Amino acid sequence: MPVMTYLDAIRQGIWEEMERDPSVFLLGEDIGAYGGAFKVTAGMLEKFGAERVIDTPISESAIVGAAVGAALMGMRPVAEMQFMDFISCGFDQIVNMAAKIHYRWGAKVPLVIRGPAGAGVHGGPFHSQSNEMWFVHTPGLKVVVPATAYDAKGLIKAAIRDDNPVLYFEHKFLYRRIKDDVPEEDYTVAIGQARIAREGSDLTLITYGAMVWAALEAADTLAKEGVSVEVVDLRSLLPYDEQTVLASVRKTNKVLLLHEDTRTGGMAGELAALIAETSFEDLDGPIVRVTAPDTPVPFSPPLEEYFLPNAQKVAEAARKLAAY
Amino acid sequence: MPVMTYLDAIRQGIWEEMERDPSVFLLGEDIGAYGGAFKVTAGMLEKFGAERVIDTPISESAIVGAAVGAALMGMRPVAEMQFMDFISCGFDQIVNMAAKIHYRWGAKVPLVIRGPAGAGVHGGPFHSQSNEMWFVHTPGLKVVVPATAYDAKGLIKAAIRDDNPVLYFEHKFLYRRIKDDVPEEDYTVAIGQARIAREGSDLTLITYGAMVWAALEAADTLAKEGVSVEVVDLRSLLPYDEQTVLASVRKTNKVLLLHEDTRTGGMAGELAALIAETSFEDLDGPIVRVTAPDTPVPFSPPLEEYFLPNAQKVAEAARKLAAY
Amino acid sequence: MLYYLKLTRAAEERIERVLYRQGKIVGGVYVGRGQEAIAVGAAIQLVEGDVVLPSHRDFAAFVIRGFTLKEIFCNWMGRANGPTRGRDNTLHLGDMGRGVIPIISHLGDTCPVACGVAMALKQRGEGRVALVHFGEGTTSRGDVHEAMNWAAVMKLPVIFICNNNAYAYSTPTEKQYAVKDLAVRGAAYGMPGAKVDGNDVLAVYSAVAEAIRLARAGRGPSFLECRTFRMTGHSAHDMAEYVPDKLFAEWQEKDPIGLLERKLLSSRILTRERIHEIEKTIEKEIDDAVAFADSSPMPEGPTALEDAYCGPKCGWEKTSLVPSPSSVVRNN
Amino acid sequence: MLYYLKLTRAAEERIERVLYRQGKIVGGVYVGRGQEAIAVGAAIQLVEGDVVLPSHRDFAAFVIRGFTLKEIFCNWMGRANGPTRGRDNTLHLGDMGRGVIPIISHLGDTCPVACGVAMALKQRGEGRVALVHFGEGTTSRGDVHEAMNWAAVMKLPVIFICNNNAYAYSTPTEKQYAVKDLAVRGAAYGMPGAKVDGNDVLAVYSAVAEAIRLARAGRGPSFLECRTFRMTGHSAHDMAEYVPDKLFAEWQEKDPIGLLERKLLSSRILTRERIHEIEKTIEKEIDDAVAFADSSPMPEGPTALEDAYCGPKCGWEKTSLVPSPSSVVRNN
Ligand SMILES: Cc1ncc(C[n+]2csc(CCOP(=O)(O)OP(=O)(O)O)c2C)c(N)n1
Ligand SMILES: Cc1ncc(C[n+]2csc(CCOP(=O)(O)OP(=O)(O)O)c2C)c(N)n1
Ligand SMILES: [Mg+2]
Ligand SMILES: [Mg+2]
Repeated sequence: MPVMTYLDAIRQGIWEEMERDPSVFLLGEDIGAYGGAFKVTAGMLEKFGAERVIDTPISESAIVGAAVGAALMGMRPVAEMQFMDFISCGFDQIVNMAAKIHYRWGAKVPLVIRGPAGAGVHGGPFHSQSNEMWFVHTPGLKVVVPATAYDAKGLIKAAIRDDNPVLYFEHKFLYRRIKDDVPEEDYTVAIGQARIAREGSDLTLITYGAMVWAALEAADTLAKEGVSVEVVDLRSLLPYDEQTVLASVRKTNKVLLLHEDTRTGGMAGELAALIAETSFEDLDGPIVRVTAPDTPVPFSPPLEEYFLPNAQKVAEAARKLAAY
Repeated sequence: MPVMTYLDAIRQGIWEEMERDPSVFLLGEDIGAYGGAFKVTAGMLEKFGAERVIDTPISESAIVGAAVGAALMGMRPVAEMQFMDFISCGFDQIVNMAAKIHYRWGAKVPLVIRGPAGAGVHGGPFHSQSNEMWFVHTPGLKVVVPATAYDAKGLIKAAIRDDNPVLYFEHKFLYRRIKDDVPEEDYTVAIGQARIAREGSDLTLITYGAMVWAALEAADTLAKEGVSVEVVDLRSLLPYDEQTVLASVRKTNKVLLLHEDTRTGGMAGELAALIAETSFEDLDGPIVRVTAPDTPVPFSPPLEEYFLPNAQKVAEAARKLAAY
Repeated sequence: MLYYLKLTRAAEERIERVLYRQGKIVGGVYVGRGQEAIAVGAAIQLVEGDVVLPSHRDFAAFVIRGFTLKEIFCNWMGRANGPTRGRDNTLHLGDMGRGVIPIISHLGDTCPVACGVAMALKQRGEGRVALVHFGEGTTSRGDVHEAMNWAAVMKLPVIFICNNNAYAYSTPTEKQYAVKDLAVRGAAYGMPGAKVDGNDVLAVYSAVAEAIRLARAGRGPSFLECRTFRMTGHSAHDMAEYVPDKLFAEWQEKDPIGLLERKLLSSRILTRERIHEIEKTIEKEIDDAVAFADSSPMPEGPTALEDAYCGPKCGWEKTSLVPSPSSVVRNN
Repeated sequence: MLYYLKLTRAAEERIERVLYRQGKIVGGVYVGRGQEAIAVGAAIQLVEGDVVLPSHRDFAAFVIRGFTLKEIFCNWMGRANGPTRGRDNTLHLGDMGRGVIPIISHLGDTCPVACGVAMALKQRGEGRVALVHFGEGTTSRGDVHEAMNWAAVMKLPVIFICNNNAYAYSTPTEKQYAVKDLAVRGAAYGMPGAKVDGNDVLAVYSAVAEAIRLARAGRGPSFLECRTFRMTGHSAHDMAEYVPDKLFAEWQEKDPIGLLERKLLSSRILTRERIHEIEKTIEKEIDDAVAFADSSPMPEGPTALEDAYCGPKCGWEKTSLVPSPSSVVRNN
């Protein structure tokens, strides 16, 4: 199996879907001749032509709205946000137009909104956000957050084939830092299915996105200390995989929830509620959260480092919980 | 003490702040001559003049942005969203401009965004939303949700005097349905402080907004059955009152979380995480959620009724939990 | 066209002044009294494959595109067999088979959607167009701007029709924009912009015809400002006390139905008798539809949980009223 | 003015071509090479009490309004004593005492903010103005539209300046808008709109002067489209291969600094020697500021937790570099 970067996996996934299905097309700012700010769409204009790789004005609301219109017409638009931070400018079209059409009058709205999210590259408060929760809290949307190249490709394909609006969060820190095996044959990763990234028996660490790597590193550290950590990579946040989460909790009886996103109202809360409601008897300790604090993402490297969770912080929390 | 509707209490609170502080002014659609879609600002144009009660074009993003600009200049704008549903059109200015300025360069942004939210009046998917969580998940904002006339007045005054951007969610179902004692003298209700709406010892029911009334009704029912329910009215969602919540949990050892908002990613998750993390030892049963399901708010009365939590549904869940 | 004008007037009168007061319609009620000519003059020239995105006051667009009165009344009355199964209210009715995309309440949001529709239409190359209506108050929203600019840049077959009825809720035009004619906005985006007498259905017809001709020929979007007047409150609970009586009186003279009637009578295309017949047919159609809707079941509570997503459990095939996808376009 | 032009050029050269490559500036780097005349010609005529909202390429606006080079370099380099305490990057520097509101990355968002500033200024009635810059690509955002319309309706003292540098990242103007001159947008909102040679600092000066005169006189907003060219990539990592070499060559001829230098020399206002002196002073100022910033401490991690809210625990008084609130406006 070829080894491939996270970025190339996304790119290849889109490419193959474009080849497979003529109703798939791309729209976004600077995605054509320039190939996108991070070059995810590099070469696509040349390959698929200006009718299917469409550079747009700086109009995020129109990007989403137009994607909805095209989707209603039977197309499968894949819209890029140059940075996921700018999704707030197209927010209304996503949560009110795209998310609710099927419920209201039954039309399909198959579209994907994708782009780079997350911190770790000193992008400052406006190029580093983790904005997934606004959408996880909006019924009618699906939200996916791949952590590996394999999942990046499998999920972009699943997202493009899905008949609902899907938000696809790429983590810009992983783009060129992560490489793994990506099969040559066509495959998808089902939306809504988590992955056990590492098996363990003492404690379950549930996370997603770039933090999967911090979790795995922490699990390594703890393994050396004799603590066996199971790492669950959610992969999809909406819908999320309750079964896999609860099965792991039943197995380890202790839960640590981790995300890069800020704390209050974050995904960890949702998971805590699920677990505390349905697996109360299985718990042998408090449900612990490790998250970013409740501030914007600061720019300067020492601040950003302090702000972000990492393997050390996770290991420390896990150690305490394991000893509970 | 005069008895007053929830709506009049808001109106009086704004009125008094306008009288007290010349830097307070209002902006929004149809708030002047018309007095606002729900008449919250009725009479204000006549009293305070067109310089301080400003009808705007239909431009929610500019309403918020202009409020930020005026706030930076030392004013205290109070912006109305005709329905809180339309806040999605001004979303970007709230979460990126207003919320982050103080953190980024230290300037004060004292502004209030207020308007009618919530369901129960057959408004359909676009006039019934509970959109508080998008903002609860945005550091830099404050979010308040009064349930009584007393709190409505006290919180609007506190919001106007606060030096941060505050989102003030009025529940349109309560506007003319709720009446209670409102002191004549000046008072505020501190942002971030919950209220014990009813004392009890067997079970804690935590909620906010219109659901406080469903909770109280359910508590009445259960009292007759010998179950003593403590009802915590959060009043503020960001920051929220961890102390009061945890003290009540320590006392009753059982928790039921209730909100009108949809389930996944809702406030109940945040509370569950807090409690499961810090009060694990105090819990004698699962943390139970009663919420709206994960769909848009449907229009037709039987659908809306099915969608919304109510006293019966709460009582049923509480009964089970009490028996756990 | 007179048929559609009168049908709109009568049906909306039933909704606003009868059913609403009887409590049979709950929630918001918005009608297009006085401005019916715009939707009629525009929608009537659309052909199969064209798509219309009406505003909240463009009742006729739905009927012309083939929505039956039964469907429409069932929806207004929140019935299980309405096109939204009771999930959404008013004229929030859509059906891609009949080329109708309904508004959401968030004003202006359909303008970018129209652009996306037009992108697909343009790619197909069959000369089809998208036609989107919005109020003059709505032009203040950023989405309208993004869409008009976008359509001009991409030379899309979109016709932007501003139903300028002089008020946005209580807000008069001078608090909404600072130009005399919104029509000038066309030039600011690089598309034709024209001011049209929105009460004259024939004037609307020919202005839209020209815009459609350009669009079908691949010459891009147009903007039409149709001047009219909202001859009622913003919604059924609004008495419109902020509108000077004088204005109502003035515009009453220019009523689009009266205007067309006088033309048809004086040119002897129709007789008074024939008009009365039309009126009677209409009353009958409305009576039937209302009776049908009134005896239709309300939705079952648990159906509220269905269909948030499109998937195998999707319940839309259960909706009984939706006819086969071909659009039924009646002309008159 | 030559001083500010040259200072901008030299300081940004240091940032883009030295410090960035040395890894002393991390994250995004945007400069205004070739378009310095706009910020200089505009900001230089503001007086105390006016407020400027620069774009990401208006370096000079900050210096003219009294930000020191030390503050600016400290911020670029993420130092604890910069005006954002390391929280935000690039030119995201603000200080109400000096009448500067910085952009956020979300393009166009400062336009509505400028309207709010102008509402406050208008209420005070002291004839002060707000001046907001944005790129031509930014005009496609809904917020710019909402703001321009709003300012026109309320007759606010706002000057909208579009820095039209022919590209928005890789996107040329013909993919951004479909008109020849964006200046026509003024008329679409009911405000004066003018096209200005953005490379001629004197032309900018007089066009802005006229707009300011109108605004101070209570005659509302203006829109100026200043034509220029981005003589570099979009940001430091962008090689701008999508820009034809020919265009760079063409615009090199029209370089704003060369243009002003030639004028000043031929009219004998300045000598070559004097210009060299200015250049030397500037190099020295920049060297000092960079040295200062380089030896300034990085922020302590835990300070990341402070100041999300304004309250008793607010830490801003600790920032050492911010001078007393009066604005230091140097003219040349
Ligand atoms: C984004 C948004 N803001 C506010 C409203 C509330 N609202 C509903 S209709 C209306 C007036 C619309 O005026 P106009 O566009 O002129 O259309 P008209 O009703 O006159 O046909 C307003 C303010 C809304 N629906 N959406
Ligand atoms: C809302 C939004 N969308 C996209 C971006 C990404 N972006 C940053 S600068 C830029 C180009 C801006 O072009 P223009 O307005 O012409 O300004 P210039 O950079 O040319 O000065 C883009 C697309 C952004 N910052 N904000
Ligand atoms: Mg109107
Ligand atoms: Mg540009």
